[in-house]
Amino acid sequence: MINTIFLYALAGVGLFSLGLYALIVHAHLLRKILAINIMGSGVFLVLVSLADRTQGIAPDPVPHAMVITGIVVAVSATALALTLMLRVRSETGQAELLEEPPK
Amino acid sequence: MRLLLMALIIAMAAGLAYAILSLPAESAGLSVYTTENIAISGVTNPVTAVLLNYRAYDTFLELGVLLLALLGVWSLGSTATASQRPSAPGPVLDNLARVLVPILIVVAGYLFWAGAYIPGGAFQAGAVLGAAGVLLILAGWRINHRLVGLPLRISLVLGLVVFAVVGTLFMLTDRQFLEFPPQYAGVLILLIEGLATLSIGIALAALFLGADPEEDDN
Amino acid sequence: MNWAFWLPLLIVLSSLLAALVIFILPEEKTKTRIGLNIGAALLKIVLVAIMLWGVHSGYQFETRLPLLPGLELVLRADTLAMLFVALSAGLWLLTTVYAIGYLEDSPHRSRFFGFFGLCVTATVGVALAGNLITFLLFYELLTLATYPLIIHRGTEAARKAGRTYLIYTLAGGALLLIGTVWLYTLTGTLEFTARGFLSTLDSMHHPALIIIFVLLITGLGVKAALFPLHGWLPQAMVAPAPVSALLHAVAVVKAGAFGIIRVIYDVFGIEFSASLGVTLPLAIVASVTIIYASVRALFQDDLKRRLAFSTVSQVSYITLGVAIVGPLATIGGIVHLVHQGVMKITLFFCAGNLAETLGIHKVSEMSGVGRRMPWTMAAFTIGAFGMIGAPPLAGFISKWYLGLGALQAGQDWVIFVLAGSTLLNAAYFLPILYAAWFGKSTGSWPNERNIGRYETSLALLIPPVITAILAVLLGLLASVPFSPLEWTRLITSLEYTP
Amino acid sequence: MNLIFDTHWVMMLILLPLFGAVACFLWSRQAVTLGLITAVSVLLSVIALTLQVLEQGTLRYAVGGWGAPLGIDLYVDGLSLLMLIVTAVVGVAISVYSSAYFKPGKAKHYWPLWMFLWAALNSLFLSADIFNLYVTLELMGLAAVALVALSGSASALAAAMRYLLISLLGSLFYLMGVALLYHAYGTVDIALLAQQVESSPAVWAAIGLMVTGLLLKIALFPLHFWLPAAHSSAPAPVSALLSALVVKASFYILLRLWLDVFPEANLALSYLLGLLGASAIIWGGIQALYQTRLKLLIAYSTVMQIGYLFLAFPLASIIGWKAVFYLLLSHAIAKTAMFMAAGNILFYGGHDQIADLDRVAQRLPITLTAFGLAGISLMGLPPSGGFIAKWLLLEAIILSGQWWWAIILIAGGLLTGAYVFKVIGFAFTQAEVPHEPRMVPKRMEWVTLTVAVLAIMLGFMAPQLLALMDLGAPFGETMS
Repeated sequence: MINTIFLYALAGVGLFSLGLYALIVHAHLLRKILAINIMGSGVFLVLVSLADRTQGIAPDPVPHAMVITGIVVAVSATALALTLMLRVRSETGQAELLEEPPK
Repeated sequence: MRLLLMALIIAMAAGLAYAILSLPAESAGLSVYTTENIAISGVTNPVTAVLLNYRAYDTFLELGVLLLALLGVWSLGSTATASQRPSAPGPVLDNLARVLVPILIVVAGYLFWAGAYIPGGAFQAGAVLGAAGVLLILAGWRINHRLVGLPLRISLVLGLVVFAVVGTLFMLTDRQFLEFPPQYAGVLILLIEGLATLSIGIALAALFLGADPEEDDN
Repeated sequence: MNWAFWLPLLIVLSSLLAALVIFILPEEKTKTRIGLNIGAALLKIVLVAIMLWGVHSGYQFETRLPLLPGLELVLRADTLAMLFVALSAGLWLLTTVYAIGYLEDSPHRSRFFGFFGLCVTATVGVALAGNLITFLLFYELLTLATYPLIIHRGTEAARKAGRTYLIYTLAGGALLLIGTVWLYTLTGTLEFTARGFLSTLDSMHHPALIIIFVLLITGLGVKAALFPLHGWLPQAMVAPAPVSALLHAVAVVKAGAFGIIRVIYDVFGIEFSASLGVTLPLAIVASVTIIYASVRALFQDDLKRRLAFSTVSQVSYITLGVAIVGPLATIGGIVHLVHQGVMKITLFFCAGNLAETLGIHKVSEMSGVGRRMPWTMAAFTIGAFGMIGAPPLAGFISKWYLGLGALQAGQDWVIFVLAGSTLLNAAYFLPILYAAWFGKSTGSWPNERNIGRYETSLALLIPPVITAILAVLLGLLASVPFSPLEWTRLITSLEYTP
Repeated sequence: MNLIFDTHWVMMLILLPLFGAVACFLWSRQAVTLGLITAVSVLLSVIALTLQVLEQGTLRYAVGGWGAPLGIDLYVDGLSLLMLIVTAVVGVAISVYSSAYFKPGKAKHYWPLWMFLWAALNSLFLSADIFNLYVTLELMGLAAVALVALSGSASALAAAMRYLLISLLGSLFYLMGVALLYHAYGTVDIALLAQQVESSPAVWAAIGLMVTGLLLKIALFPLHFWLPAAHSSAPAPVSALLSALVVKASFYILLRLWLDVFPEANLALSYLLGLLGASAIIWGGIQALYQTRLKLLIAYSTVMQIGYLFLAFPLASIIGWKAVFYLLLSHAIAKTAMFMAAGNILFYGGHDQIADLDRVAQRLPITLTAFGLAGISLMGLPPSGGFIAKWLLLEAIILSGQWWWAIILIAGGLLTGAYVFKVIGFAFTQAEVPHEPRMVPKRMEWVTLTVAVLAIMLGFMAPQLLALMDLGAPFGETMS
């Protein structure tokens, strides 16, 4: 029987995979940035949920701290990404990256 | 192509799921160690103990990440075009801001204080403080131009710098970096967290604002 | 100061430091540059003379610097090294004088003489290298130092020639590298040793050794212009005359030929090479090169190209000599290293004089030039007869020993190669001489310039005259102590089991 | 108290650039001076750390005094020390170069970002904790992205955007691997993991995730697609930093994990990595040959040189690891010089079209010399650091009996020769200068040459550097 802890962890894997798919498939930068964040949430969910395998005693605090660190990193990166996206749009007129690498 | 991609990702997900399910159903992780040392960590909330003491170095670097993101955003210059400038706030937003901002500040203060023994702490508090800042910005408030230059910058680096200075000070007394003497740990963590909360809040609000307000002035 | 350690290093450094200073010298400081060039060349000759005397008196000169764990940069003055060092140092001085005269007023002289100095540094390094990795190091440095000289003029043809040169030499260098590393993994040493250091190796490695031999010889054969690896050499003729002289007589092709000597005698050992069965194929390749290149030379109207094919042919005498297993042939091959150098440099100097003074580039334009430039053509004539192998010139000595050696070793077929090559040499040189001395002058030359009071400037005239005289003396005085022939006998006596 | 042996130089290496960044941020008018002071002090600290480690052996530093597994450890052995040294050397050179390169408007943004990047690199090389490595990776990635975007052109912004997305994606893959390893073994300390890890589904998944994530960041073929644009559109000193150090930092993590954490049995994976490396060498080399812009050529050359680093995986011998590590050091130095040289040319002529180089090259002999010397090292010709690396790698290949890698190695050298000389050839053709050029500051030219000479000098430092590499036996115990 899969207990609920593992169910959460599997949901994390699901989010991670969904995010990865969206990141590759969508062209718009905002969607890409969101996809990255969803992937991040998936990783955090795996980290946090599996910390509760302590059977009775309080959950392992270390992954929680890691997730908090991870969230701050994600927030920072997202902020930079969004600003960069706006700059790309104001320079090129669109918030997408061309498929062709510049020659 | 998409089908292939989907198949690949599903395969990856299946592999990951299998790997996770193969993990032991019981594992204490590091909770034994964290509990053992909680008495000398200076706080009673184990997550805060990890964040501000056991693995304080991570937290320290992560303050650096936040500041760095802001530096990056500022180095990109102004992104706003005329149409994106916020219009004058309506009466609802204006009044909401007047009511909510003081409440948010109080909540932030509580969260930071509570972090020592129950869930909470500098990041949560900083986030709420940042939200207050965002609300103010949306309501059309701008930071006083006399505070924009060095004072703003100092407030942004305060958390990081004090963290580093406190950490370094004890290196002079034959301790490692960030090794707090147990008897002072509580106070020091409180000091660091307080200033970090402030810096985080301001940094988040500044990230929302986008470009360096000093350059926007010119 | 420990002379035994410092002397080899100083000989290498004397031209290296001069080159580096010349690089940063402003273009207009002509006097300083000339002083540095000549000074360094003279200093090197003095140092080489001291070392020559020292080696003869039984002193050991050796520089060792750590390069890799277990491998050192070794410069050692053994008898074979001294032969090549003395040749390079002597001809460098003459070529420098010549180049100063040749490049008067042309642009980029600092760059030219800088690389010129590096080139000689590399050649001397190749000569003194005491193990295969040191040899490799200077061998590759030589490639890098000569490339800028070849494309010095900056024309499209020059760049193309430079490209061809690089493709050949870099690929050759790569093969040499693989062979060297492979050898090292088998033996754990790369130290040149008289009679080689491989004969004690387990016979299960012999197939690998044969492949290594092929790799090394192919890598070296590129610079030595062994057929079919000679393609770069005629193209490289676009370079200025002093460069051609240096390339053909002293530096590049000689480094290749010298490397072949080293590999056969001091890595594999001649007797062990013979037992592996690799010497006969090499002798055949060398013979094919000799005949093929001579035939090609016949059909070249461009004087320098004709001389280039002649070089391809003549340098293979050296390879042929060392690939015939027998002391007399060895003597003929090794001594030709010096003899060919002296004679070929004479010819190139003369060709340069014709081009610089009269604008003559083609054999067909040389009719009657002997009366306009008698000294130059006299020197040319001596060089050409030397190449043909007419007694009592230096070239005769080489061929004589090669022929005797072949008979001694029971390789009678070589005689036919020598005879055929001699005929061909005569066929492509004699018409030139006939036209120059007895042909009718049309009265006007393609691009005549009046340089100096004599037929051309002294700086251009003296070097070929000296080398021509040398070519005569090397033949006449072959049995005098310290002559290349006597020195070569000394070298050879060390390479064969008594 | 002995200043050299008792000071916590390990921490100084992280704190100094961090304080430098803050100082440059607070007093942006003095950013250049503050940055240079920081650069020199970091270099001095590295020297001091080297002396300390030579005297006292490998060093494990428990930040916060807790020690693994509860706390975070820093670890100094030959591997990390050499990375720190090469970073400091390149860092000082780049700092000197940048002090003349940037206009004040850009400089005030550049310096704090660069100092942050330096702090990130140093903390990354020192970390012995895989989660802490994640934080340093992100610190490094964000700084690098911001630096790429600094020039502000549309292509630079687009390249930076792509780079950021790739960098974040790679980090998340890595972090997922960290999560699995932590939940499998209850520690994130590399040394503790090394003792416990055995073959299991979680470990295999972690290997897959972490290797993929890091390969993205390292830009190993075919995951290199983002690199040429990012490295070529950045300002020259930034290009140099990215090629010389940033991709190497990700490789360093991979190397550490591969040697310590991942079980030795992944033979198939190591062959796959070798194969990808070989493809990178050939593909990168051919692409470099066909580029019309100098900086893109150099960027593809980086794609190629990264490939060499992976040839050691299938060889799996100490000498092979040493060879590629030597290559990594040599490439870092040579590539720095090369990008600096390209920067000088760009600065002078306003463009870096290779076909027009003949108008520039003759006027910048020092720069061209530097380019040539760096090229010699990249080709692996003697005497240079690249030659030593090539020699060792060839030795490892022959000893392993996997001779086919030798063909790749040699072909790569010849391809490098082809594109290096394609550039050098222009130095010898005569052409007129069509417009009034912008004089290159002397400082920029000379520092370029100095770094290039260093790339050659590495060919004579092998005994010392190889001895340093043995410190703490990061590649395993030597038999001799």
